[in-house]
Amino acid sequence: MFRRILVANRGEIALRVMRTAREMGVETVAVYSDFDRLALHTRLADRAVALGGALPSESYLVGEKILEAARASGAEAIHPGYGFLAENAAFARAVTEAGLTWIGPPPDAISVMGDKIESRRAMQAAGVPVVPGLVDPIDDVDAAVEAAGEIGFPIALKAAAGGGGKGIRIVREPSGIAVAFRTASGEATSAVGDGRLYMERYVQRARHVELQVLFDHHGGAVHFGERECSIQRRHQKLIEECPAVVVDEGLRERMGEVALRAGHAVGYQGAGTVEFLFCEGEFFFLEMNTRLQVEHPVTEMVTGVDLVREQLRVASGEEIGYAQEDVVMRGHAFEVRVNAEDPVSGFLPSTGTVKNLRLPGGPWVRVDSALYRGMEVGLNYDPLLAKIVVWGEDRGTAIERMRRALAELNVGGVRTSVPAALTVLDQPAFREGDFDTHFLESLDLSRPHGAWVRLAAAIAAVHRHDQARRRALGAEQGDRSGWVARDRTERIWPR
Amino acid sequence: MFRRILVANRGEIALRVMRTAREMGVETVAVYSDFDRLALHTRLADRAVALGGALPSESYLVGEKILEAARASGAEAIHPGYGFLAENAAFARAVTEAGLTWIGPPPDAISVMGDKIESRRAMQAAGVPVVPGLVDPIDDVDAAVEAAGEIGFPIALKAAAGGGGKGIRIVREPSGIAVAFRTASGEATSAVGDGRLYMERYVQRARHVELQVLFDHHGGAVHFGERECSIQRRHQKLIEECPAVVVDEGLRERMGEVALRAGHAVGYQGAGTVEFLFCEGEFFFLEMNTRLQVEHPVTEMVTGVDLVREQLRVASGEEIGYAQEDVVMRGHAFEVRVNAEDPVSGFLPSTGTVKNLRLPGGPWVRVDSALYRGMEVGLNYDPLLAKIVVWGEDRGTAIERMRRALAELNVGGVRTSVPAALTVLDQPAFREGDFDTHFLESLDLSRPHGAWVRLAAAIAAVHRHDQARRRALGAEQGDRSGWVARDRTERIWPR
Amino acid sequence: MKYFARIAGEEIEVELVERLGRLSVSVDGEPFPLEYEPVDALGQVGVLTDGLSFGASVEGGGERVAVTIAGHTYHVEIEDERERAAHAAERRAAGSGGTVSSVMPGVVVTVLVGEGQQVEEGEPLLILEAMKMQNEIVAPGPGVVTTVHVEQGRSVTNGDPLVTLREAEE
Amino acid sequence: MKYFARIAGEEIEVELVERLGRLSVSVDGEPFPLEYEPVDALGQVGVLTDGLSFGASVEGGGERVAVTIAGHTYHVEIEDERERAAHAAERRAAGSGGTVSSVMPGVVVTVLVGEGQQVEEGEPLLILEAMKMQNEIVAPGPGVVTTVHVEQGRSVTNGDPLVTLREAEE
Repeated sequence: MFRRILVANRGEIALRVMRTAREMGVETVAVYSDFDRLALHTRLADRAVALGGALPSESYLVGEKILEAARASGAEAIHPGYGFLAENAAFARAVTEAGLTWIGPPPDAISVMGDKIESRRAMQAAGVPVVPGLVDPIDDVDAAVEAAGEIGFPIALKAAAGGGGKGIRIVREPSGIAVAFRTASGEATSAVGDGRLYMERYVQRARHVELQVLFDHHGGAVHFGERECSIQRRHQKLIEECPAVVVDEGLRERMGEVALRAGHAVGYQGAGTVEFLFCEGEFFFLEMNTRLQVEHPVTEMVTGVDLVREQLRVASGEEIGYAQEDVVMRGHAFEVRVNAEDPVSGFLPSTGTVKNLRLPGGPWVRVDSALYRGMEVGLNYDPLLAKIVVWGEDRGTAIERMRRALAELNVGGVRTSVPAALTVLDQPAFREGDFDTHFLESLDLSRPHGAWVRLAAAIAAVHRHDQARRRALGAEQGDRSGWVARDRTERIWPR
Repeated sequence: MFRRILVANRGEIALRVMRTAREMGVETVAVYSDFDRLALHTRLADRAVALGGALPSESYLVGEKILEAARASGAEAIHPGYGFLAENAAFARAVTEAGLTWIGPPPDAISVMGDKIESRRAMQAAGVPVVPGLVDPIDDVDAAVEAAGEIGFPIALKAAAGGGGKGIRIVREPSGIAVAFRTASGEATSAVGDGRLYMERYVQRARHVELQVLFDHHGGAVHFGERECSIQRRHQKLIEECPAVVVDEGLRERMGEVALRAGHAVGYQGAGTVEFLFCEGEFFFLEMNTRLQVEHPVTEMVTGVDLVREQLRVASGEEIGYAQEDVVMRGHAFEVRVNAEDPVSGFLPSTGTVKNLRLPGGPWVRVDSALYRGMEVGLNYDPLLAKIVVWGEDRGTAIERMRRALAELNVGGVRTSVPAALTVLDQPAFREGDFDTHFLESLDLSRPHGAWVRLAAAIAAVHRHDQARRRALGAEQGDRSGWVARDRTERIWPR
Repeated sequence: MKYFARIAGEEIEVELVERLGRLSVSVDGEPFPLEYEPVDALGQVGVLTDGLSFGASVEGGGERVAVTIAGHTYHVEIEDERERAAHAAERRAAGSGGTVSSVMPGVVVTVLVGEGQQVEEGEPLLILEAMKMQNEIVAPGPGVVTTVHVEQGRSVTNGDPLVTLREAEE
Repeated sequence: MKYFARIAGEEIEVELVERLGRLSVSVDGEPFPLEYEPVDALGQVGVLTDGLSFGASVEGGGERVAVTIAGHTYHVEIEDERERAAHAAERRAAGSGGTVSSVMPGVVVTVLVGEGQQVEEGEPLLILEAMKMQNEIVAPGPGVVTTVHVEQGRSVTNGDPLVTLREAEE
C-alpha cells in the first residue's frame, strides 16, 4: 500500500478520499488554490501544498503544478477525485511517466471512453447495446439538419469531447436544431476547444441507471449493482438512489455482466461507472465515467464496501480478493446533492458566504460535506457544497429519513437545491417509483413548497425588528440577543 | 401506530427518539426546562411544552408535569428515553392510568429488575447464572464487615435501589469497608432515599457484555446480539462496541437464549438490555436495564435495525414480525461518548458554553448529538453531550474510522472525554481485544497523549498575540482576522 | 410597526406591537402567537407558535431576508412602512422602463442584438455563461433596443442592467 | 514578544517577532515555521508548519488557552513576559500557604474536620458532590486545620478555597 498520496481535487470529494486514506494509514497531501487556503480539504489533510492562483485554470487544472506538488511532498500516487483532471488521459499518462501511480484507469481506457464516438464504436464491437443514432460527429448546422431527418426526433446533441452534461441539448423538432447547435457547440468550444457534436435518438421516458464496476490489474472484476440517477435537470443529477426501483435481481445480473464486458473491452482497471439509458426493460450504453462518481456513496451504504479503499487497493496492485457473490446488497440508500443554486429561479447559480450552518445527524445519515462557517461560495468552482446520504431498510424508510435529514439542514448565506429535493421527495409518483429523467423538469419549483409562508413572514418581520433594536442599542450585545419576542398564552407552568 | 407521542427527556436521546418518530410519520412533543428552551430537542420537535424550572427535579423528574404536558398537547404515548423517569415503575403506572401508552416495559418488570435483590432472586429462580454473593441488602457498617468475610474480597457494594453506576464502590480489603459504606450509602440516600446496599463478589478481569432484547405483547421475542462495554470508569462507560471480541456465534446463541429467559421470567415487553459480567467463557447476570441504552446505536449499525422504531411498533401492539434468524449482523461498530469531563484531571465535570463546534462526517460516521453553538453545559444535567458512532466491515477498520472521526471533532468551550477515548484506541492491547473493565482506569490520562505539544504552545502564543492585536485595533474587524502569521519558506508557487 | 412581506408574489402584512417588553404579532390583521429567540448570532432561532416548535434559521437583513423552516427556504422581500412609502415614490418617478437585468452572476459570451434593432418576444438578446452553462437571455416582449449595457466578455452580477428596450411602435 | 507556555508541567518558550507584517516564531530558541489563519471568529484556525497541515481549534484567552489538534486538546497556561514578572512577584509575597481548593464545581455534602483538628496525609477533609458523584477531598499532607472555608450545602466552583492547613508541629 502507498505510504503517501496526493489528492488532486478540492471540496467534498477531496475530503472523502482523504478520510479513507487516513483510515488505511496512508498519509494525504492536499493541493489548494489561493481561494481554498482555508478550505476543509486543506485543513484536514496531513500535508498541504499551495498551487497558487484563484481560478481552477490556474491551479487544479494545471497538471505540471500537481506533479510538482507530488514531487515536493513525496507522494507516491495521485487520486484525481472527479472533475478537473480525473478524465484527462494526457495527465494520467504524465503521472505514470513521472514515476507515480495513477489511482484511476489506464490512459487509453480514459481516451476511448472519453470520446462519445470512439466509445460507441468500441461498445458496438463488444456487443454492448447502444442507443440508435449517428456514429460520426456533426460539423455544422446544415449537416445537423440533414442527419436529424435520418435519426428522427427527438434528438440529443452532445459535445464529442465534453462530459458531465455540459454542452448537451435536446431538440424536439427540426426548427430547433439551429439555435441548439450554436449554443451547444459554443459551450463545447469554450470548455474543451472542440465544437463537434454527437447526435443520437433521444430515448423518451428514459430512466438513468448506472452500474458501479471495479477491475483489478490481474483480470479480476466485480460490479456493485446499480444506481438510479433519473432525478436530474439539464443532465445535472439532484437525487440518486441504490438500488433502482426498476431493476430486479435477474436484470441486475444481466446489466452487471454487460457493464463488466464494457470495461473489459477497453482494458479497464480501477473503479468506474457504466451509464445506461433504461426504458421498459431495455437498456442502452450511454457512456462510461472513468472515475469515482459523485453519487458513489449510495452504493457504499447498500453494499458496505468502501469504494475509495477498493480504488487504493487495486491501484497499489492488490487483487480484488472476493467474488461477485460476496457483494451483498442490503436496504436502500438515497443521496441528495446540496448545490449552490436557486431552484425557485430555474437553478441559477447562487453565491455568497456561508454564515450559518446546521448539518443533519442521527441514525443512518451520512454527510459528505466541504462546508464550513465562513466559506465563500464563488462562481468559479463546482456548485456542489455537500451531499446528504441516508440508508434505510427499505425505500420508503429511506425516503422518510431523507426528508427528516433535509428538514434539519440549514445552509445560511447561499441558496441551495435542497427545497427542490424536498419537493421531489414529497411527490406521490416519485414515492411510488414512477418517474423518468424529465420528472424534475416537470415540477413547478418557482413557488415555495413549504407550508409555512405566514410564519416565515412573521419571522422575517421580527428579525428585522430585532436587528433594528440592536442597532439602536449599539455595538455588540454578546453572542445572544437579550431581547425575546413573546406572545405566549399557553405555557402551562409558570416560569 | 400512534399519531403523536411525547418524549419525556432531553439531550441527544430525546432527539434520537424524535428522529425515528418523524420518519414514521408520528408527531413529536418535546418537554423542556427553562434551561433547555433553546435546546435542539425543543427546536426539532413538532411541538414543545414548557415544564418550568431549571433543575431536573423541577422539570423532567416531575411526573405530574409530564402527564399534564401530554394531556395538553394531545400525545397518545410517552417515550421516556433513558435516565430521569425511564426506570420509574410508579411513573410508568401513572402513564397507563392516565389512559396513555407507556413506551417501555410493564411497571412490574421495571420494579423487579430495578431492585438488585429482587432481580437476583428472580434470575436465580429462572436458572439465569448470577454472581456469587449475598441476596439481602446490608444495613450498616458492622453488618457489611461481617458479610464481607463470608463472600471474600474483592467485594462490590451497590445501592439496592440505585442504578446507572451511582453509589457503587469496590472494596479490596476489610479496612476499606467503613469509608466505602459511608459514601456509597450517602449517595444512595441522597439520590433515591434508600441507603441499603447490596454486596457481591467482584469478578476480577471481568468484561462487560450485554444482550439487546425485544419482546412484543404477543409472546414474541428476539435478541440483537451483544455489545461490549468494558471501557468504563467508575461504571461509567466511555467506549462501546458490537459485536464483542470474546463472543463467537455459539456463545452469542447461548447468551441470547439466557437473556430472553431473563426477560420472560419477569413478563418483559418492549426493548431492554441484559447485562452480564463475562470472564473466561463464563457469564453472570449483572442487571437488566429496562429501557433503551445509551449505546444502542452500535447494535443498530451492525444489525440494520432501528431499535426506536421497534419500540414504537411493539408498544403500539404490533408483533415483532420476524424471526431470530432474520437478525443478521454485519461488520463492526463503535461508539464513543463525548462527555463534558476532563480526563486529564480524573474525569472531573467540566462546564462552559460551547462556542466552537465541528462535528465529524463522511462514510459510516453517525453523530447522535444535542450540541449546538451557544449551548451552555451546566452541572445539573447528565454530562453526555454527543455520541460518535462508526461502522466498519471489521473491527480494525472501525477502530481506524473512529480515530479519524474523533480527530475531526472540535467542541470548544468545555473539556471532553474525547482525548481519553483516543488514547484507548491507540493502545495495542485494546486493538488486539485484550482488555477488561479496569482497562481505562489503568491508563495514565493525566498528560496529553497527542504528539503536538510544541505546536500547541506556538498556536496558543500566536492566538494571544492575535487577540491583543485585535483589541488594540478596537472593536469588530468582521468575522475573520485581517492578520495572518506567516513564516513559510516552502511555497512552491508564488502567490 | 407594520411590515409588508412578499414571498413568491404573495403579499403578507405583519404588524408588531411592543408592550411591556413583549411583542404582539398580527399577520394580515389576525393575532399570531409567536415566541422568537435567537440561539446564536449566526442565524439559528428558536420559534414557538401555538404550541408548535421550529428550529428555524433566518439570514440577511434590510429588505431581503431568507427564512428556512424544516428545510424549505422562504425568500422574503420585506419593507417597513417608511420604506414602502419611499419605494412607492420611486416607482412613480421612474415611469415604465424596459430594462432586462441579469438575474445571475456570469460572463457575457455573445451579444446577439444591436441598438435600434427591433426584437420579438422570446428573441435571444445575448448569451450569458454562468457556472459553465450557457443561458440565452430573451426579450420579455416585443420592442426596440435602445441601449446595450454590456459587451462580450463582460462579467455581470445579479441585477446588472443588460439591455434596455422601448415598446415597439405599432 | 516572549510567551511562556506550560502544558501538563512542561514549560515551553515561544518568541514572536513581527517583521514587515509577517510573524516569525521560535520555540525554545529554534525557528518554528508557522502559518496561522483564523477561519471564523469561533475558534477554527488553519495552521501550516513545515508542509504539515492542521485544522486546529483554539479557544479561551488571557492566561488559559485550549488548543485542539487532531482530537487531542492541549490545555495551555500561557504568560507573556510582563505577566510572568507580575506573577513571580505575587508568589514571593504570598509565602507558602496550605489551602486546599476545589478543582471542580460542586456542592459540599459533609465537612469531616473542624478548626484546630490535626489531620494525616490522605485523611478525608470533606465530601463534595458533583455531577451526582460523591468525591472525598483529602489532605495533601499532614497538618492542622486553621480555617474551614465552607459549610455543608454550600456550592463551590473551580478554585474556591475549602480548607486551609498549616504544617503540623513536630
